Amino acid sequence: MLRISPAPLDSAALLKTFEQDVGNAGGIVSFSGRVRSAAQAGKVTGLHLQAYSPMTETGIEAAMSEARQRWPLTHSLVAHRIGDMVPGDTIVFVATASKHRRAAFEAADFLMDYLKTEAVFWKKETTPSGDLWIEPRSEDYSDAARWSAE
Amino acid sequence: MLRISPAPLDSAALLKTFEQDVGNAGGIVSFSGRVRSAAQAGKVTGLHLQAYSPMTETGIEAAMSEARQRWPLTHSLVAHRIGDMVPGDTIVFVATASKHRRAAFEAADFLMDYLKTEAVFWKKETTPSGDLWIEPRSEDYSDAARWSAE
Amino acid sequence: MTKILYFGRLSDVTGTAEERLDLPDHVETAGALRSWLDLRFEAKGALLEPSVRIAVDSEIIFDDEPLTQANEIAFMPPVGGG
Amino acid sequence: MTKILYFGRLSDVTGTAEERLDLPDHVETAGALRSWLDLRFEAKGALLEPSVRIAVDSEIIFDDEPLTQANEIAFMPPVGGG
Repeated sequence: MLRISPAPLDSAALLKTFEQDVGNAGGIVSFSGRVRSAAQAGKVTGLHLQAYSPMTETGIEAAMSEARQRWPLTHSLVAHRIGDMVPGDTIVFVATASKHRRAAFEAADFLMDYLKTEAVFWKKETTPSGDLWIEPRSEDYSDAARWSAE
Repeated sequence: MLRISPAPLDSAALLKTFEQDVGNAGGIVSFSGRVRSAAQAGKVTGLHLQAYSPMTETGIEAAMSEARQRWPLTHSLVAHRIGDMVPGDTIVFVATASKHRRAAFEAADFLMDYLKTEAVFWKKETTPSGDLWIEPRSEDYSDAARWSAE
Repeated sequence: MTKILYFGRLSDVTGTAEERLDLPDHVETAGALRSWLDLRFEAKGALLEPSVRIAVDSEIIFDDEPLTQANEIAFMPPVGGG
Repeated sequence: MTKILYFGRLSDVTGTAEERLDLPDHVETAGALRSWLDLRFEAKGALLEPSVRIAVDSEIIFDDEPLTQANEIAFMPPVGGG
Protein backbone atom coordinates (compact mmCIF):
# COMPACT_ATOMS: atom_id res chain seq x y z
CA MET A 1 0.00 0.00 0.00
CA LEU A 2 1.19 3.49 -0.87
CA ARG A 3 0.11 6.70 0.77
CA ILE A 4 1.49 10.14 -0.07
CA SER A 5 -0.03 12.98 1.88
CA PRO A 6 0.73 16.25 3.63
CA ALA A 7 -0.95 14.88 6.78
CA PRO A 8 1.36 14.06 9.72
CA LEU A 9 2.61 10.45 9.90
CA ASP A 10 2.20 8.50 13.14
CA SER A 11 4.61 5.54 12.95
CA ALA A 12 3.08 3.70 15.88
CA ALA A 13 -0.44 3.96 14.45
CA LEU A 14 0.82 2.89 11.01
CA LEU A 15 2.63 -0.12 12.49
CA LYS A 16 -0.47 -1.09 14.43
CA THR A 17 -2.68 -1.02 11.32
CA PHE A 18 -0.02 -2.80 9.27
CA GLU A 19 0.27 -5.61 11.83
CA GLN A 20 -3.50 -6.04 11.82
CA ASP A 21 -3.52 -6.31 8.02
CA VAL A 22 -0.62 -8.74 8.05
CA GLY A 23 -2.12 -11.30 10.38
CA ASN A 24 0.26 -14.06 11.42
CA ALA A 25 3.14 -13.52 8.97
CA GLY A 26 6.34 -14.21 10.87
CA GLY A 27 8.35 -11.01 10.72
CA ILE A 28 7.64 -7.32 10.26
CA VAL A 29 10.33 -4.72 9.63
CA SER A 30 9.61 -1.02 9.79
CA PHE A 31 11.64 2.08 9.09
CA SER A 32 10.70 5.56 10.27
CA GLY A 33 12.64 8.52 8.97
CA ARG A 34 12.33 11.83 10.73
CA VAL A 35 13.23 15.37 9.86
CA ARG A 36 16.57 16.17 11.49
CA SER A 37 17.32 19.45 13.18
CA ALA A 38 20.88 19.48 11.87
CA ALA A 39 21.94 18.77 8.31
CA GLN A 40 24.59 19.61 5.71
CA ALA A 41 23.84 23.32 5.96
CA GLY A 42 23.77 23.50 9.77
CA LYS A 43 20.66 24.05 11.85
CA VAL A 44 17.42 23.20 10.10
CA THR A 45 14.16 24.74 11.23
CA GLY A 46 11.87 23.41 8.52
CA LEU A 47 11.64 21.10 5.55
CA HIS A 48 9.51 21.26 2.45
CA LEU A 49 8.99 18.20 0.28
CA GLN A 50 7.60 18.45 -3.22
CA ALA A 51 6.15 15.53 -5.23
CA TYR A 52 5.00 15.31 -8.86
CA SER A 53 1.86 13.26 -9.32
CA PRO A 54 1.47 10.75 -10.85
CA MET A 55 5.20 10.22 -11.50
CA THR A 56 5.97 10.00 -7.79
CA GLU A 57 3.31 7.36 -7.19
CA THR A 58 4.12 5.40 -10.35
CA GLY A 59 7.79 5.21 -9.45
CA ILE A 60 7.24 4.10 -5.87
CA GLU A 61 4.67 1.53 -6.95
CA ALA A 62 7.16 0.11 -9.44
CA ALA A 63 9.77 -0.16 -6.66
CA MET A 64 7.25 -1.89 -4.40
CA SER A 65 6.41 -4.29 -7.19
CA GLU A 66 10.10 -5.02 -7.74
CA ALA A 67 10.48 -5.67 -4.01
CA ARG A 68 7.62 -8.17 -4.12
CA GLN A 69 9.28 -9.94 -7.04
CA ARG A 70 12.68 -10.11 -5.36
CA TRP A 71 11.54 -11.12 -1.88
CA PRO A 72 8.66 -13.29 -0.64
CA LEU A 73 6.72 -10.48 1.03
CA THR A 74 3.18 -10.91 2.23
CA HIS A 75 2.61 -7.16 2.67
CA SER A 76 4.40 -3.86 2.17
CA LEU A 77 3.58 -0.27 3.00
CA VAL A 78 5.12 3.05 2.02
CA ALA A 79 3.71 6.18 3.65
CA HIS A 80 5.45 9.40 2.63
CA ARG A 81 4.73 12.86 3.84
CA ILE A 82 4.94 15.86 1.53
CA GLY A 83 4.61 19.61 2.06
CA ASP A 84 5.91 21.50 5.07
CA MET A 85 7.45 19.78 8.10
CA VAL A 86 9.49 20.65 11.17
CA PRO A 87 12.35 18.73 12.83
CA GLY A 88 11.15 15.58 14.57
CA ASP A 89 8.24 15.06 12.15
CA THR A 90 8.12 11.66 10.51
CA ILE A 91 8.76 12.10 6.80
CA VAL A 92 8.59 8.45 5.73
CA PHE A 93 7.37 5.16 7.13
CA VAL A 94 8.08 1.87 5.38
CA ALA A 95 6.95 -1.55 6.57
CA THR A 96 7.43 -5.02 5.11
CA ALA A 97 6.15 -8.40 6.23
CA SER A 98 7.42 -11.84 5.34
CA LYS A 99 7.66 -15.32 6.75
CA HIS A 100 11.42 -14.87 6.38
CA ARG A 101 12.94 -12.11 8.44
CA ARG A 102 15.90 -11.66 6.06
CA ALA A 103 13.42 -10.91 3.25
CA ALA A 104 11.57 -8.35 5.37
CA PHE A 105 14.85 -6.60 6.30
CA GLU A 106 16.24 -6.53 2.79
CA ALA A 107 13.01 -5.36 1.18
CA ALA A 108 12.58 -2.48 3.65
CA ASP A 109 16.21 -1.49 3.12
CA PHE A 110 15.75 -1.65 -0.67
CA LEU A 111 12.60 0.48 -0.56
CA MET A 112 14.34 3.10 1.58
CA ASP A 113 17.26 3.25 -0.85
CA TYR A 114 14.79 3.78 -3.69
CA LEU A 115 12.97 6.51 -1.77
CA LYS A 116 16.20 8.32 -0.93
CA THR A 117 17.72 8.36 -4.39
CA GLU A 118 15.16 7.64 -7.09
CA ALA A 119 11.72 8.55 -5.80
CA VAL A 120 10.37 11.69 -7.42
CA PHE A 121 10.64 14.15 -4.52
CA TRP A 122 12.47 17.43 -4.08
CA LYS A 123 13.50 18.53 -0.65
CA LYS A 124 14.11 22.06 0.61
CA GLU A 125 15.55 22.82 4.01
CA THR A 126 14.88 26.06 5.84
CA THR A 127 17.88 27.28 7.81
CA PRO A 128 18.65 30.54 9.63
CA SER A 129 20.67 31.64 6.59
CA GLY A 130 17.93 30.86 4.07
CA ASP A 131 16.31 28.03 2.16
CA LEU A 132 18.34 25.34 0.46
CA TRP A 133 17.29 22.63 -1.97
CA ILE A 134 18.93 19.31 -1.01
CA GLU A 135 19.88 16.66 -3.54
CA PRO A 136 20.95 13.09 -2.63
CA ARG A 137 24.34 12.55 -1.04
CA SER A 138 26.88 10.28 -2.72
CA GLU A 139 26.34 7.89 0.25
CA ASP A 140 22.70 7.56 -0.80
CA TYR A 141 23.69 6.65 -4.35
CA SER A 142 26.22 4.04 -3.24
CA ASP A 143 23.59 2.50 -0.92
CA ALA A 144 21.14 2.26 -3.80
CA ALA A 145 23.77 0.84 -6.17
CA ARG A 146 24.12 -2.23 -3.93
CA TRP A 147 20.88 -3.63 -5.30
CA SER A 148 21.81 -3.52 -8.97
CA ALA A 149 25.33 -4.82 -8.37
CA GLU A 150 23.97 -8.21 -7.33
CA MET B 1 17.18 -1.14 26.85
CA LEU B 2 16.35 -4.79 27.46
CA ARG B 3 13.07 -6.14 28.69
CA ILE B 4 12.29 -9.85 29.14
CA SER B 5 8.85 -10.59 30.45
CA PRO B 6 5.88 -12.95 30.14
CA ALA B 7 3.61 -9.92 29.59
CA PRO B 8 2.21 -9.46 26.06
CA LEU B 9 4.24 -7.25 23.73
CA ASP B 10 2.53 -4.39 21.91
CA SER B 11 4.82 -3.42 18.99
CA ALA B 12 3.01 -0.18 18.26
CA ALA B 13 3.19 0.97 21.89
CA LEU B 14 6.86 -0.04 22.08
CA LEU B 15 7.67 1.86 18.88
CA LYS B 16 5.84 4.91 20.19
CA THR B 17 7.81 4.95 23.46
CA PHE B 18 11.06 4.24 21.61
CA GLU B 19 10.49 7.16 19.23
CA GLN B 20 9.82 9.46 22.16
CA ASP B 21 13.07 8.38 23.84
CA VAL B 22 15.01 8.77 20.62
CA GLY B 23 14.07 12.35 19.89
CA ASN B 24 15.24 13.61 16.51
CA ALA B 25 17.68 10.85 15.47
CA GLY B 26 17.26 10.37 11.73
CA GLY B 27 16.19 6.75 11.28
CA ILE B 28 14.47 4.10 13.34
CA VAL B 29 14.27 0.44 12.32
CA SER B 30 12.03 -2.00 14.12
CA PHE B 31 11.49 -5.73 13.84
CA SER B 32 8.47 -7.53 15.26
CA GLY B 33 8.45 -11.31 15.30
CA ARG B 34 5.19 -13.09 15.87
CA VAL B 35 4.26 -16.63 16.74
CA ARG B 36 3.34 -18.43 13.52
CA SER B 37 0.42 -20.78 13.24
CA ALA B 38 2.34 -23.10 10.93
CA ALA B 39 5.87 -24.37 11.46
CA GLN B 40 8.18 -27.30 10.78
CA ALA B 41 5.85 -29.70 12.56
CA GLY B 42 2.63 -28.48 10.91
CA LYS B 43 -0.10 -26.57 12.68
CA VAL B 44 0.98 -24.82 15.86
CA THR B 45 -1.53 -23.93 18.54
CA GLY B 46 0.82 -22.63 21.20
CA LEU B 47 4.40 -21.75 21.97
CA HIS B 48 6.34 -21.83 25.22
CA LEU B 49 9.59 -19.92 25.58
CA GLN B 50 11.99 -20.59 28.42
CA ALA B 51 14.80 -18.25 29.54
CA TYR B 52 17.59 -18.73 32.07
CA SER B 53 18.28 -15.65 34.17
CA PRO B 54 20.75 -14.01 34.32
CA MET B 55 22.48 -15.80 31.40
CA THR B 56 19.76 -14.74 28.97
CA GLU B 57 20.00 -11.08 29.98
CA THR B 58 23.80 -11.06 30.11
CA GLY B 59 24.05 -12.53 26.62
CA ILE B 60 21.58 -10.13 25.04
CA GLU B 61 23.18 -7.16 26.77
CA ALA B 62 26.56 -8.22 25.39
CA ALA B 63 25.08 -8.41 21.88
CA MET B 64 23.50 -4.97 22.30
CA SER B 65 26.84 -3.63 23.46
CA GLU B 66 28.57 -5.16 20.45
CA ALA B 67 25.95 -3.58 18.18
CA ARG B 68 26.64 -0.17 19.72
CA GLN B 69 30.36 -0.66 19.10
CA ARG B 70 29.91 -1.72 15.50
CA TRP B 71 27.33 0.86 14.46
CA PRO B 72 26.75 4.49 15.49
CA LEU B 73 23.44 3.88 17.27
CA THR B 74 21.83 6.48 19.46
CA HIS B 75 19.37 3.99 21.02
CA SER B 76 18.49 0.31 20.92
CA LEU B 77 15.74 -1.77 22.43
CA VAL B 78 15.16 -5.51 22.76
CA ALA B 79 11.86 -6.65 24.23
CA HIS B 80 11.43 -10.42 24.40
CA ARG B 81 8.45 -12.31 25.62
CA ILE B 82 8.80 -15.56 27.53
CA GLY B 83 6.33 -18.13 28.84
CA ASP B 84 3.20 -19.23 27.02
CA MET B 85 1.99 -17.64 23.78
CA VAL B 86 -0.48 -18.34 21.00
CA PRO B 87 -0.13 -17.76 17.23
CA GLY B 88 -0.18 -14.07 16.34
CA ASP B 89 1.35 -13.00 19.65
CA THR B 90 4.45 -10.85 19.34
CA ILE B 91 7.40 -12.82 20.69
CA VAL B 92 10.15 -10.26 20.07
CA PHE B 93 10.43 -6.57 19.29
CA VAL B 94 13.76 -4.99 18.39
CA ALA B 95 14.30 -1.31 17.59
CA THR B 96 17.43 0.64 16.68
CA ALA B 97 17.97 4.34 16.05
CA SER B 98 20.80 6.04 14.23
CA LYS B 99 21.52 9.13 12.19
CA HIS B 100 22.52 6.68 9.44
CA ARG B 101 19.76 4.45 8.19
CA ARG B 102 22.18 1.75 7.03
CA ALA B 103 23.48 1.47 10.61
CA ALA B 104 19.96 1.17 12.02
CA PHE B 105 19.08 -1.57 9.52
CA GLU B 106 22.25 -3.57 10.03
CA ALA B 107 22.17 -3.34 13.81
CA ALA B 108 18.54 -4.52 14.01
CA ASP B 109 19.34 -7.37 11.63
CA PHE B 110 22.41 -8.30 13.70
CA LEU B 111 20.44 -8.29 16.96
CA MET B 112 17.75 -10.51 15.45
CA ASP B 113 20.37 -12.98 14.22
CA TYR B 114 21.79 -13.08 17.74
CA LEU B 115 18.35 -13.61 19.26
CA LYS B 116 17.51 -16.41 16.84
CA THR B 117 20.69 -18.41 17.21
CA GLU B 118 22.63 -17.46 20.31
CA ALA B 119 20.28 -15.92 22.85
CA VAL B 120 19.62 -18.23 25.78
CA PHE B 121 16.03 -19.28 25.06
CA TRP B 122 14.39 -22.63 24.49
CA LYS B 123 11.26 -22.85 22.44
CA LYS B 124 8.54 -25.48 22.58
CA GLU B 125 5.69 -25.65 20.08
CA THR B 126 2.35 -27.18 20.88
CA THR B 127 0.83 -29.04 17.94
CA PRO B 128 -2.18 -31.34 17.59
CA SER B 129 0.23 -34.29 17.71
CA GLY B 130 2.00 -33.13 20.86
CA ASP B 131 4.66 -30.75 22.09
CA LEU B 132 7.97 -30.29 20.29
CA TRP B 133 11.12 -28.48 21.35
CA ILE B 134 12.47 -26.43 18.43
CA GLU B 135 16.16 -25.75 17.91
CA PRO B 136 17.56 -23.22 15.39
CA ARG B 137 17.35 -24.01 11.67
CA SER B 138 20.52 -24.12 9.59
CA GLU B 139 19.21 -20.95 7.86
CA ASP B 140 19.37 -19.15 11.20
CA TYR B 141 22.98 -20.18 11.71
CA SER B 142 24.04 -19.06 8.24
CA ASP B 143 22.33 -15.71 8.82
CA ALA B 144 24.23 -15.24 12.06
CA ALA B 145 27.55 -16.29 10.51
CA ARG B 146 27.40 -13.31 8.14
CA TRP B 147 28.47 -11.01 10.95
CA SER B 148 31.65 -12.83 11.89
CA ALA B 149 32.71 -13.39 8.27
CA GLU B 150 33.27 -9.66 7.79
CA MET C 1 -0.48 26.41 -24.70
CA THR C 2 1.87 24.04 -22.95
CA LYS C 3 2.19 23.83 -19.18
CA ILE C 4 5.81 23.94 -18.04
CA LEU C 5 6.81 22.88 -14.50
CA TYR C 6 10.12 23.68 -12.79
CA PHE C 7 10.80 21.45 -9.81
CA GLY C 8 13.15 21.73 -6.87
CA ARG C 9 15.92 24.32 -7.15
CA LEU C 10 14.93 25.13 -10.74
CA SER C 11 11.97 27.18 -9.54
CA ASP C 12 14.49 29.47 -7.80
CA VAL C 13 16.31 29.86 -11.11
CA THR C 14 13.20 30.56 -13.18
CA GLY C 15 11.34 32.48 -10.48
CA THR C 16 8.27 30.34 -11.05
CA ALA C 17 7.21 26.74 -10.40
CA GLU C 18 4.71 26.66 -13.23
CA GLU C 19 3.85 28.62 -16.37
CA ARG C 20 1.86 28.26 -19.59
CA LEU C 21 3.61 29.00 -22.86
CA ASP C 22 3.16 28.85 -26.59
CA LEU C 23 6.28 27.06 -27.78
CA PRO C 24 7.90 28.58 -30.89
CA ASP C 25 7.91 26.37 -33.97
CA HIS C 26 11.66 25.78 -33.86
CA VAL C 27 11.38 24.22 -30.36
CA GLU C 28 10.63 20.68 -31.52
CA THR C 29 12.72 18.55 -29.15
CA ALA C 30 13.46 18.39 -25.43
CA GLY C 31 16.98 19.63 -26.15
CA ALA C 32 15.72 22.64 -28.12
CA LEU C 33 13.32 23.47 -25.27
CA ARG C 34 16.16 23.40 -22.74
CA SER C 35 18.26 25.80 -24.85
CA TRP C 36 15.38 28.17 -25.55
CA LEU C 37 14.25 28.38 -21.89
CA ASP C 38 17.78 28.56 -20.50
CA LEU C 39 18.38 31.68 -22.63
CA ARG C 40 14.97 33.14 -21.85
CA PHE C 41 15.55 32.83 -18.06
CA GLU C 42 19.24 33.73 -18.31
CA ALA C 43 19.64 30.49 -16.36
CA LYS C 44 23.35 30.17 -17.23
CA GLY C 45 23.05 26.48 -18.10
CA ALA C 46 20.91 25.39 -15.12
CA LEU C 47 18.29 23.98 -17.50
CA LEU C 48 20.95 22.32 -19.67
CA GLU C 49 22.53 20.14 -16.98
CA PRO C 50 22.33 16.43 -17.89
CA SER C 51 21.23 15.66 -14.31
CA VAL C 52 18.07 17.71 -15.01
CA ARG C 53 15.66 15.35 -16.72
CA ILE C 54 12.67 16.32 -18.82
CA ALA C 55 9.30 14.61 -18.56
CA VAL C 56 6.59 15.04 -21.15
CA ASP C 57 3.17 14.13 -19.82
CA SER C 58 4.84 12.12 -17.04
CA GLU C 59 7.29 10.25 -19.25
CA ILE C 60 11.01 10.97 -19.12
CA ILE C 61 12.34 11.71 -22.61
CA PHE C 62 15.79 12.18 -24.13
CA ASP C 63 16.99 15.49 -25.55
CA ASP C 64 16.64 14.37 -29.16
CA GLU C 65 13.04 13.21 -28.74
CA PRO C 66 10.16 15.36 -30.02
CA LEU C 67 7.74 17.31 -27.84
CA THR C 68 4.81 16.49 -30.14
CA GLN C 69 1.42 17.14 -28.53
CA ALA C 70 2.91 17.75 -25.11
CA ASN C 71 0.37 19.05 -22.63
CA GLU C 72 2.69 19.24 -19.65
CA ILE C 73 6.47 19.39 -19.61
CA ALA C 74 8.44 19.09 -16.37
CA PHE C 75 12.06 20.05 -15.67
CA MET C 76 13.22 17.64 -12.97
CA PRO C 77 16.51 18.13 -11.11
CA PRO C 78 17.96 15.17 -9.16
CA VAL C 79 15.30 13.65 -6.93
CA GLY C 80 15.30 12.09 -3.49
CA GLY C 81 12.90 11.82 -0.56
CA GLY C 82 12.86 10.07 2.79
CA MET D 1 23.22 -29.90 47.73
CA THR D 2 23.65 -28.70 44.16
CA LYS D 3 20.77 -27.42 42.07
CA ILE D 4 20.69 -29.01 38.62
CA LEU D 5 18.63 -27.50 35.79
CA TYR D 6 17.63 -29.27 32.58
CA PHE D 7 16.54 -26.85 29.86
CA GLY D 8 14.56 -27.30 26.68
CA ARG D 9 14.13 -30.85 25.42
CA LEU D 10 16.36 -32.20 28.16
CA SER D 11 13.58 -31.83 30.74
CA ASP D 12 11.58 -34.32 28.65
CA VAL D 13 14.51 -36.75 28.85
CA THR D 14 15.06 -36.37 32.59
CA GLY D 15 11.41 -35.92 33.50
CA THR D 16 12.23 -32.85 35.55
CA ALA D 17 13.35 -29.28 34.87
CA GLU D 18 15.08 -28.89 38.21
CA GLU D 19 16.38 -31.03 41.04
CA ARG D 20 18.67 -30.79 44.05
CA LEU D 21 21.35 -33.44 44.42
CA ASP D 22 24.37 -34.37 46.47
CA LEU D 23 27.03 -35.05 43.87
CA PRO D 24 29.15 -38.13 44.54
CA ASP D 25 32.83 -37.48 45.22
CA HIS D 26 33.96 -38.96 41.91
CA VAL D 27 31.88 -36.40 39.96
CA GLU D 28 34.51 -33.67 39.90
CA THR D 29 34.26 -32.29 36.35
CA ALA D 30 31.50 -31.27 33.95
CA GLY D 31 32.27 -34.34 31.85
CA ALA D 32 31.96 -36.69 34.82
CA LEU D 33 28.64 -35.09 35.75
CA ARG D 34 27.33 -35.65 32.20
CA SER D 35 28.27 -39.35 32.32
CA TRP D 36 26.88 -39.91 35.79
CA LEU D 37 23.54 -38.22 35.08
CA ASP D 38 23.18 -39.73 31.62
CA LEU D 39 23.41 -43.20 33.18
CA ARG D 40 21.16 -42.28 36.10
CA PHE D 41 18.38 -41.05 33.76
CA GLU D 42 19.04 -43.76 31.15
CA ALA D 43 19.24 -40.77 28.79
CA LYS D 44 21.02 -42.76 26.06
CA GLY D 45 23.61 -40.05 25.47
CA ALA D 46 21.24 -37.05 25.43
CA LEU D 47 23.28 -35.40 28.21
CA LEU D 48 26.58 -36.28 26.49
CA GLU D 49 25.94 -34.48 23.20
CA PRO D 50 28.58 -31.81 22.51
CA SER D 51 25.79 -29.40 21.48
CA VAL D 52 24.52 -29.58 25.06
CA ARG D 53 26.56 -27.07 27.04
CA ILE D 54 27.04 -26.98 30.78
CA ALA D 55 26.89 -23.79 32.82
CA VAL D 56 28.10 -23.60 36.39
CA ASP D 57 26.67 -20.63 38.24
CA SER D 58 25.87 -18.98 34.90
CA GLU D 59 29.28 -19.56 33.29
CA ILE D 60 29.70 -22.05 30.44
CA ILE D 61 32.48 -24.52 31.26
CA PHE D 62 34.30 -27.23 29.31
CA ASP D 63 34.01 -30.92 30.15
CA ASP D 64 37.45 -31.09 31.73
CA GLU D 65 36.81 -28.18 34.08
CA PRO D 66 36.01 -28.75 37.76
CA LEU D 67 32.63 -28.26 39.38
CA THR D 68 34.21 -26.88 42.56
CA GLN D 69 31.72 -25.08 44.80
CA ALA D 70 28.99 -25.15 42.16
CA ASN D 71 25.66 -23.95 43.53
CA GLU D 72 23.72 -24.27 40.31
CA ILE D 73 24.53 -26.36 37.25
CA ALA D 74 22.55 -26.05 34.03
CA PHE D 75 22.35 -28.45 31.08
CA MET D 76 21.73 -26.26 28.05
CA PRO D 77 20.75 -27.73 24.68
CA PRO D 78 21.09 -25.51 21.57
CA VAL D 79 19.40 -22.18 22.18
CA GLY D 80 17.42 -19.78 20.05
CA GLY D 81 14.57 -17.38 20.58
CA GLY D 82 12.82 -14.78 18.40
